[in-house]
Amino acid sequence: MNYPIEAIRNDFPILTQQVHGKPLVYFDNGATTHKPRQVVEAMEEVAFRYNSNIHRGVHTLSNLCTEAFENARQTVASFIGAHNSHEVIFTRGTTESINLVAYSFGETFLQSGDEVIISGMEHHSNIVPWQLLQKRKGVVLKVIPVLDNGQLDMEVFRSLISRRTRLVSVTHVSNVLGTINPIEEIIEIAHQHNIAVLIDGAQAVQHLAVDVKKLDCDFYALSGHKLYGPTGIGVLYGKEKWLNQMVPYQGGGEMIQTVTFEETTFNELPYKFEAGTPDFTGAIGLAAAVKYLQNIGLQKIHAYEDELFNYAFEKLQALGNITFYGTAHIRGSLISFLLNGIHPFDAGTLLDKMGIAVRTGHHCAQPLMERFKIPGTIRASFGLYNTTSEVDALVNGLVKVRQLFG
Amino acid sequence: MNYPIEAIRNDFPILTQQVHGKPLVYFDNGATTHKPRQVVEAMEEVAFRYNSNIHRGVHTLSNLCTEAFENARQTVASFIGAHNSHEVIFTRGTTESINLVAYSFGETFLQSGDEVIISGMEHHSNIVPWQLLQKRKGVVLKVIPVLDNGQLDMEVFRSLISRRTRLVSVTHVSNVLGTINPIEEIIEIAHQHNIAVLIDGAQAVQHLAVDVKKLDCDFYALSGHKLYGPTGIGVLYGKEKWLNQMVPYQGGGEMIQTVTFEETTFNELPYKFEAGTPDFTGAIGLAAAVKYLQNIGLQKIHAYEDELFNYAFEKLQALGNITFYGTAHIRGSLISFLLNGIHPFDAGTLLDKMGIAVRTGHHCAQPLMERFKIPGTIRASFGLYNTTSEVDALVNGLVKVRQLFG
Amino acid sequence: MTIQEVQQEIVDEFGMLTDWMDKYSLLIELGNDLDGFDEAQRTDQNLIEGCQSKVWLHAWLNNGQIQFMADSDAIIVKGIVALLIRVLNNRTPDEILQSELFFVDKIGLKEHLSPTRSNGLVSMIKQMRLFALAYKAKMEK
Amino acid sequence: MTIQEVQQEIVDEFGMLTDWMDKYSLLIELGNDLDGFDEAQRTDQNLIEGCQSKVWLHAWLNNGQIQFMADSDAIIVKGIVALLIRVLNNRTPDEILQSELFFVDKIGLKEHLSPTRSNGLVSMIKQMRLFALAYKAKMEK
Ligand SMILES: Cc1ncc(COP(=O)(O)O)c(C=O)c1O
Ligand SMILES: Cc1ncc(COP(=O)(O)O)c(C=O)c1O
Repeated sequence: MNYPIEAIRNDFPILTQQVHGKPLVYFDNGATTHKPRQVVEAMEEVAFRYNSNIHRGVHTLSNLCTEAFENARQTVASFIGAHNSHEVIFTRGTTESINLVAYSFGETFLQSGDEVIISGMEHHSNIVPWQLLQKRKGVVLKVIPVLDNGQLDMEVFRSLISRRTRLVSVTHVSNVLGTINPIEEIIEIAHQHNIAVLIDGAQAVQHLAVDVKKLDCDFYALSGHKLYGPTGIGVLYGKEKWLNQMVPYQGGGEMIQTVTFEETTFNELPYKFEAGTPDFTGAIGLAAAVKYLQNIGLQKIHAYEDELFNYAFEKLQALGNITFYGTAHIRGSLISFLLNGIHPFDAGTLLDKMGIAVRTGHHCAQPLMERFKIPGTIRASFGLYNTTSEVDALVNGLVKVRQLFG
Repeated sequence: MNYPIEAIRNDFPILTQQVHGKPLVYFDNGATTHKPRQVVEAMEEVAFRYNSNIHRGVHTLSNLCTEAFENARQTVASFIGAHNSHEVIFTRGTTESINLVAYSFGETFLQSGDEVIISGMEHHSNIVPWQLLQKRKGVVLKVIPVLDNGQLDMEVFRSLISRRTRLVSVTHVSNVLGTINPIEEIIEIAHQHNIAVLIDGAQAVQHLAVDVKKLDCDFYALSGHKLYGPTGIGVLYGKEKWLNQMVPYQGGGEMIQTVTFEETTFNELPYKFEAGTPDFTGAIGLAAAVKYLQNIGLQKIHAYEDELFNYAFEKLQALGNITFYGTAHIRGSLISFLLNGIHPFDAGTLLDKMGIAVRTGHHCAQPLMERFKIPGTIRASFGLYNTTSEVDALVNGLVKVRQLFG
Repeated sequence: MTIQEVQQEIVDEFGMLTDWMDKYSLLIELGNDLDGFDEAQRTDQNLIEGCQSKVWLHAWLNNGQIQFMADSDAIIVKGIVALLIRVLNNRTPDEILQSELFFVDKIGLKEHLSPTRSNGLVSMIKQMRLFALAYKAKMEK
Repeated sequence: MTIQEVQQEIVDEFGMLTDWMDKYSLLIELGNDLDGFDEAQRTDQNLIEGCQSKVWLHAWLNNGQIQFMADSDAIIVKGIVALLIRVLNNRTPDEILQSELFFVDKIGLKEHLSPTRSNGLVSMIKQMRLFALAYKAKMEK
């Protein structure tokens, strides 16, 4: 495949790091991805050339910065296929995006006894906000079970739907199992019952083509830092029809039209949901990341990562005496596994000594760990800059781990 | 005064910008400050050397990043004089900090009919969160009036306190008038009645020495981007005793201890209030900004800015036919005024043509504009890199504006 | 003169002014010369609230042509308002709807029509077109 | 041997191992050799939950000295646990309270005692000291 891996790796200075005297092999992309020079430079350009508080300023820097910020929104909108850029709200990340919906949709549309459906493979960020809502408003939380193969039990999903169901909130790609959920089907079923759907896209946008218009989802959440962009910035896509009706989440500058002590009217979308000075530098950095991906070509990246995934899966399988979590063929670019008889913490610790970074533990998905009765997994998650020789290093590292255990 | 203004200006590459062919004169520091190289470099170092998701990782980069993040918290804690670094919560900015308190303190301690006192000179970010709470919980909002001289009417403040008052939330320094409020006195009075006090420090920390321990305030909010730090990061200081009791604001990864679908227990401070991947890059950038200020010397900076302020005030006064808002001698480093008979938008537009950036308009304090029956003001707000010759440029610019109006 | 021609005329007038000071002097003059509303006419109904400045706009039909009256509290905005009226006043709804406003751009005042400028001008132009649409519908009935 | 001396002994033993592989081999060996808890002993009361691994700790007083028993589900953690027990077992509360643990640092395992490591070890050491405090108070009564 014609994939400029050399050039790409050169864009990520961090990859030349040595860890414990060994070249860094970074397979913790599911936790956070690294940032190419282009992203750092875009943010540096803001700081050194036109940094200024956006909106409402009459001076030149303020106008330049506002324009760059709104262009960033446009870039993100077209990246995820949003109808309108005012349906793109900048947040701190997926977690805040979900909390925003849980609060504002919850306050506006949910009554005690209404039901929200999530799944058994959700990240804590798509569990706890609903539990907080449950506590505050008496909303009922229902959970789609996870099958042994790491897929959702769609039969049970259908049966969970009732006349009180108001929202379904599920992850697009599981951060533990890699499972790509059939969200088209979930959305279709939900919409047949007039139920809104929120998709947690934290692990999806970096590995799959996402088109919210085609998906027809009501909300879509993502994090910049998992998409080769900056920390502290994320996105909530929401359909205008919902966002317009929803009560604001936070109050403050920019999200208002007029304020008096008697009555305050709110600004139009997206500003209604962006209280306070937004992280315009982060948003511009995120847009630079999106452009970086688009420049390489999303399809190319996805194909490359698929190859890498397949290569890694075969090699790991060949190791033997290894248990995989999640089925192989419908996964995003990550593999969760355990070396039989070896605690993931031990494996992770020893791999680190060899310069190899994987994530071990419960991956903020404790209910899923409970489900599989394991303390955690070893997760290798791939990014666009990883290579097959890095996979080899991982496999060799695991062999060494085994040796150490005698 | 021995103030290394040349060296300082060299740290801010943006200051060498040309605007409309004229050298940039940036007096919009109240809206946002510029970032020195040192801050940008610290963030670049994260991206290029140890970027990695923090906490709970067993690999080296994750540990390095976690350590840097927690050191940043420590740096900020000692900067504001917090007892414990776990009383320092990273937020997106002042607006989010205040919303956090409005929600979590509100949910935990406020009942319908309970009262919150704010002031007539608050930024929308310290008004609207309370109005949202008012709407949701039936809390009563009371307002300390602003006197003609731009100070709070402390007599009325005392009389507003009732047995139902639970919280006082006022700004340390007015972003419009520059007034430095007597928050020590406000805190003392409130505490005599067992009322908690939140201080909006967005306009204070960059110009005054702040010691939350000495102040004994219950909460203190600030924004990184107004303190020569990055956008998208801010701080809520809160006393342990409150934070421990308060319900969480957002739910998600890192703020929990254990999650099951039946019951979730929350993590200890500060993590309980930091759901989701925090903006560790931003936090580390903010710490770099604080260290930058400490390196120059806070007292030196404050003294320099006071001189600048006095110089500017005298020069502007000498212009004549100008109306100032706020009294002169108890102000932070900003001046709000109007050229009599000239709309602030017109003045701001024309100044911009001369390369001079001021903020015009209502400054997100519409009730205060109503109070003074003006559409807005021209605000020149000073930063540590401004010079007297820039003040001269502003004064000459205003003279030209007048000429244009014939 | 057509809308096109009036716009060209304005472009030519401003084209002679190379200095921004001269341009803005002219704008201020135009703003001062435009008859404003008296307090009573500055109703909430006429108001277009920008974040930085206010614009008031009033329109009525006269012999199949639309007449505009407008005002602003900021003089530069009022100057641009005066130009907009000069271009669009006494036109049929169709003329207005088919027109394309290029002169603001051409005379270097584009920034004032940025949606983030929030001086009320963008909304004012939108409102002028809406009036044209409304009167067109009325006339067709 | 005093606590100090045992620590020095450990430092010397590990000092001979220059390669990280040898060090961790030894830790794994120590972990494997330490008698663990059987399921019944792994009670919630004994549990110290780290985010990555669990530690169980049990303590009792025997002739004025504290006896510790501990376990972990991760072998490396258990190896370090074994070392901690070797150092602190059969000591009086005062000995424990006055001791300073330096050996973990010295043998290059400092990272495992970082508060952000969340493997349960930091809490375990805290808990061992708390036991010492508690038994001291009990003995003084
Ligand atoms: C599936 C999923 N949802 C939500 C999150 C939370 O994202 P963030 O921490 O960026 O808010 C993550 C990140 O770990 C994730 O993998
Ligand atoms: C007094 C005051 N409070 C709050 C804010 C809001 O700060 P931020 O937009 O950074 O959240 C500002 C900023 O303009 C301010 O001046």
